[in-house]
Amino acid sequence: MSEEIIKDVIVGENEDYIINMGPQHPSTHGVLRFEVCLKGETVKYLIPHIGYIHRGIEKMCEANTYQQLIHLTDRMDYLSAHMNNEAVCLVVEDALQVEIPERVKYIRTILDELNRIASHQLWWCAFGMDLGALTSFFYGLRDREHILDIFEESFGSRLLHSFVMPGGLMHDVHPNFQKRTKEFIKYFRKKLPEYDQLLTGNIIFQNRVKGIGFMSKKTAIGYGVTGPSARGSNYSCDIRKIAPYGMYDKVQFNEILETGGDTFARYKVRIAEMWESMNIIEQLIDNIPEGDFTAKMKPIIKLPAGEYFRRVETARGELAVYVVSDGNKTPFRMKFRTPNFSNLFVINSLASGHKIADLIAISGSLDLVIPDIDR
Amino acid sequence: MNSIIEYFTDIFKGISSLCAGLRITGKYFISPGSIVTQQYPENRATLKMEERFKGEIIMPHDENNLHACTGCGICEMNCPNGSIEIITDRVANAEGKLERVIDKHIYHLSMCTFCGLCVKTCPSDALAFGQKFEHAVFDRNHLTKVLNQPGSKLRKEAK
Amino acid sequence: MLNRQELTDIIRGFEPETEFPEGTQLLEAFVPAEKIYALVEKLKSDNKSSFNYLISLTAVDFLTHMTVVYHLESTEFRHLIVLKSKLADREDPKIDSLTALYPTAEYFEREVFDLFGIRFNNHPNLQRLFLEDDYGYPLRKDFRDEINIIER
Amino acid sequence: MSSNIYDFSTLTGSIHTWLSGMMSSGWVNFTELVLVGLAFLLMYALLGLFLVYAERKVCAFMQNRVGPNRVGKWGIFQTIADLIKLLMKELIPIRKSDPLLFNLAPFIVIICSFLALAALPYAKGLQAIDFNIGVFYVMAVSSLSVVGILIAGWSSNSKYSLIGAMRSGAQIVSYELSVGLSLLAIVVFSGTMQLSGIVESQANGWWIFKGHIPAFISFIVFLIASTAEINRGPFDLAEAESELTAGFHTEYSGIKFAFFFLAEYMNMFIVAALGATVFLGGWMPFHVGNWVGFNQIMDYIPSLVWFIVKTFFIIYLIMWIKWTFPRLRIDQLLTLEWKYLLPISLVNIVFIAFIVLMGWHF
Repeated sequence: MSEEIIKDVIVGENEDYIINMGPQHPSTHGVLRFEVCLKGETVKYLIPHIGYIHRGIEKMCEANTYQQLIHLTDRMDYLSAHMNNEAVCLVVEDALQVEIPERVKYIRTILDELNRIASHQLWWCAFGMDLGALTSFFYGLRDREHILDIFEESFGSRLLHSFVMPGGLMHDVHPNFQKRTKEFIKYFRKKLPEYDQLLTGNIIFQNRVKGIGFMSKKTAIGYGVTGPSARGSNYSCDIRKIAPYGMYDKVQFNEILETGGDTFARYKVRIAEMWESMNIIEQLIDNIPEGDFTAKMKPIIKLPAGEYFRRVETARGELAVYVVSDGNKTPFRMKFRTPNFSNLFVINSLASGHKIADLIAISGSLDLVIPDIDR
Repeated sequence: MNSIIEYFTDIFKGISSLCAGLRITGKYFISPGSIVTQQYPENRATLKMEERFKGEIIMPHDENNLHACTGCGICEMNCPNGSIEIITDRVANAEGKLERVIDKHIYHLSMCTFCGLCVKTCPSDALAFGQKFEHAVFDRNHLTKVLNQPGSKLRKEAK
Repeated sequence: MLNRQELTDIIRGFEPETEFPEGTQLLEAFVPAEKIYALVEKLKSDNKSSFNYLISLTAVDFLTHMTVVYHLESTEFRHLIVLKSKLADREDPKIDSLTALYPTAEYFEREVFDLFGIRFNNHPNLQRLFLEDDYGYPLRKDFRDEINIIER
Repeated sequence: MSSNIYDFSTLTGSIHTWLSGMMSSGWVNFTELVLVGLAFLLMYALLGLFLVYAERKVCAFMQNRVGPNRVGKWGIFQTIADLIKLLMKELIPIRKSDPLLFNLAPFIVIICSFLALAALPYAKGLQAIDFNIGVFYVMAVSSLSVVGILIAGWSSNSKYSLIGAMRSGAQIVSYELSVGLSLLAIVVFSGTMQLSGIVESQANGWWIFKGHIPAFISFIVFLIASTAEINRGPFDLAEAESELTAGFHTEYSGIKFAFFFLAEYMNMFIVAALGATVFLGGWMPFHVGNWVGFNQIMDYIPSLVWFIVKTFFIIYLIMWIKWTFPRLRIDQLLTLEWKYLLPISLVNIVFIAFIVLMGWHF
């Protein structure tokens, strides 16, 4: 390519001083580009550019049967892979009016909560690293390793375990699944207070995080922000409470709401949710009923023609699956309303007026997973 | 006056929170016993993967080179990524009738996403998950494997 | 929490020309394309229904026509409805944009434009979200791309 | 009282007599200069390698992992491997950058840290130059490195490095104040700015004990301000990995990056050595009042060992702080300096002056 002449860009006063953060940037957690317009250190406005990891999952879903597209939804929000699969299975089971065995409900809810703890742990590591506390990364990953070992023992893979099938589970959990989960809960109850001592209580951390990125409840609803990020501004949007599925209506747990609305409130919500998930698991782990691990399903699943809609609470917010079926074995149209897509675009209204360092803290507190945005 | 008191309590609260953080890292500094890092290349001999670990798809053969694959092609249909190809041919069996026998069970490891549908839906349980996870090769076509070993035949149970 | 019958009366009150298909999982309403903005505005502002949360805005290509599907929910009463509007013209489908009512609609609409080619008039900046400009509209049923998509 | 501590000047004296036996006095001076230069170069390289290795091991143990253990027995040759890697790396020319300044910047930063090394008293009698304004000289020289950082940030023609350089300029300039004031506190106590004089004045006890509360306060202020001055720990805004990818040395590669990397660790050593000399008595052994027997035993440990132990204790403190705390924002950093450290150290000096006047210190 001939050496084209680069126009000398001289930054005048009125000309915006734009820097590109991403797509390769240490703290965008994935291929996402922020076009940030700066005035000195403070951010004037910010345009997120996405599409770097768009695989066309919705187009691929139209060519796969309902069992085959489970391994696609794994790879949407890879940190809450199990909840994505469960959303698709719930839609299919609703459409076919299949009654899934009690044992499957117990196991699915326990796996949901384990996945939520693992996802919050990785969020905590990355959030600490974004603010400069590099040691938090290793403490979080070390504790997360225990959960991944439990997953690896039962499903064979650590992160993307296409283990849930429409109608139940692919095969039964490993015999010592219960024992190891209880060990993990006992271990993590000792380690979680350490997270607070290392980061939450720290005066530098609190100054870096308090009072920045304020999001009111109205902006949260307007931009469709859901999950822990929205519960930080006192907007109760927990699908496990609104439209309970699995064992969530029979389990006693409370929805964590913080009124602060700033990055610190979102941080506290996620830490409290880890405690809450452990309580849920403890209520379920001891009385998993015996029984077979899947309902009787035909090998080729054909949903009766019509439209089906089901919502699930993933670690980052509300995932809604909308299926239009025309009766044959592959869905006619499948739409995933993913939490990160709406959580991302609120960042411009949160971050403008703050410094660059705050922009990194705000995008960390929204806990974005980029493949979930692009699908 | 209370602003001065608040100024000093703010400093002392800050310092005490800093010391709490220092205590944690200090505790881990003096307790190397709690280090969990596995020295991978060195502990290769003792490293045992979980027996359900999805390393790759293999076709288990018993001692006298018999496998269970009848060449029906259900796994090929069920695979979402088209990473399995079945090549069958017709062989005259004992009674002289032409019968479909598996010739080559081609498995593209490069396209497989380990969703496990083939292993689950195989009617004669011919496929299983292997524990090998070191798949790095220098040449891409090494990733295309033929699962049934040469000269292996279908295991005939008394039906 | 209004039940289906009350919601249908409210919607029919605001917009008489809606038909309600039977036997669907959620309350669905077919609304003519040019009336959608007015109806949604009334549904949002009326404090009995107060649909202030747009769950998702998407489109489905039925080969003969395209429908834009809105899932709306009220955060106070937690009742949920599905509004749909048919767009017969496939060459240049047009519909009003809801960005003025819901900020999140701006990006749902850009995604629908990117994958379906449906234009939303008075949308702040209608550009593609994921794909390059010369690429076709992939989620349309008549989209063919020999290089990347293998028909099995 | 400090008579029987081994005096390195006997060693240097014997070398001097041995050399002058062979050559005329002009040549003797020249060879001695060359020898001292070589000694510092060797010390610079060895210390740099050791500090990088120590930092990676300390940080690894704090993060509950093992750290480098593949190159050499416990990974001791890891830094040498890094150095060779950096030497082999290609020096990528940056388009539209100012070539002269771009290549000059690393040398400025290295030279400043070299200059400061010369004035430190390593052991009794082992000191290259003993200015009578030692503290002032070290302070002046270590503040020169900000020029190198600003030139590096400006000349590498990248927006990230410019922001990084502006940040570090503001940070270092403002933190020099409290470093200077905290050192001034001890100069008021010891009455002299000559480094060897300060160390001699701590013969009957280190200033941090003799000066009791105000000296301890100025030690804490010194620790915080000097961590900020060398761009480390919670104040590493100049090369904040998560925001500016690598701040002012983003565009540098190969040996130029190695210079910045080495200079940062040498600055840490200099600051720790200065702190040890001024607050913890440099090479002066630990004496307690009139316990003659105890003092005798303490004198047997060579003074060089005392100096090294104290310096590495402070280096450990700096590393401990770095690997525990998150990073400060630029405006918090400056408010911490101007609203907290400066008033405290000013009040501290007035208080010390009053104590020295009344003679309440030991």
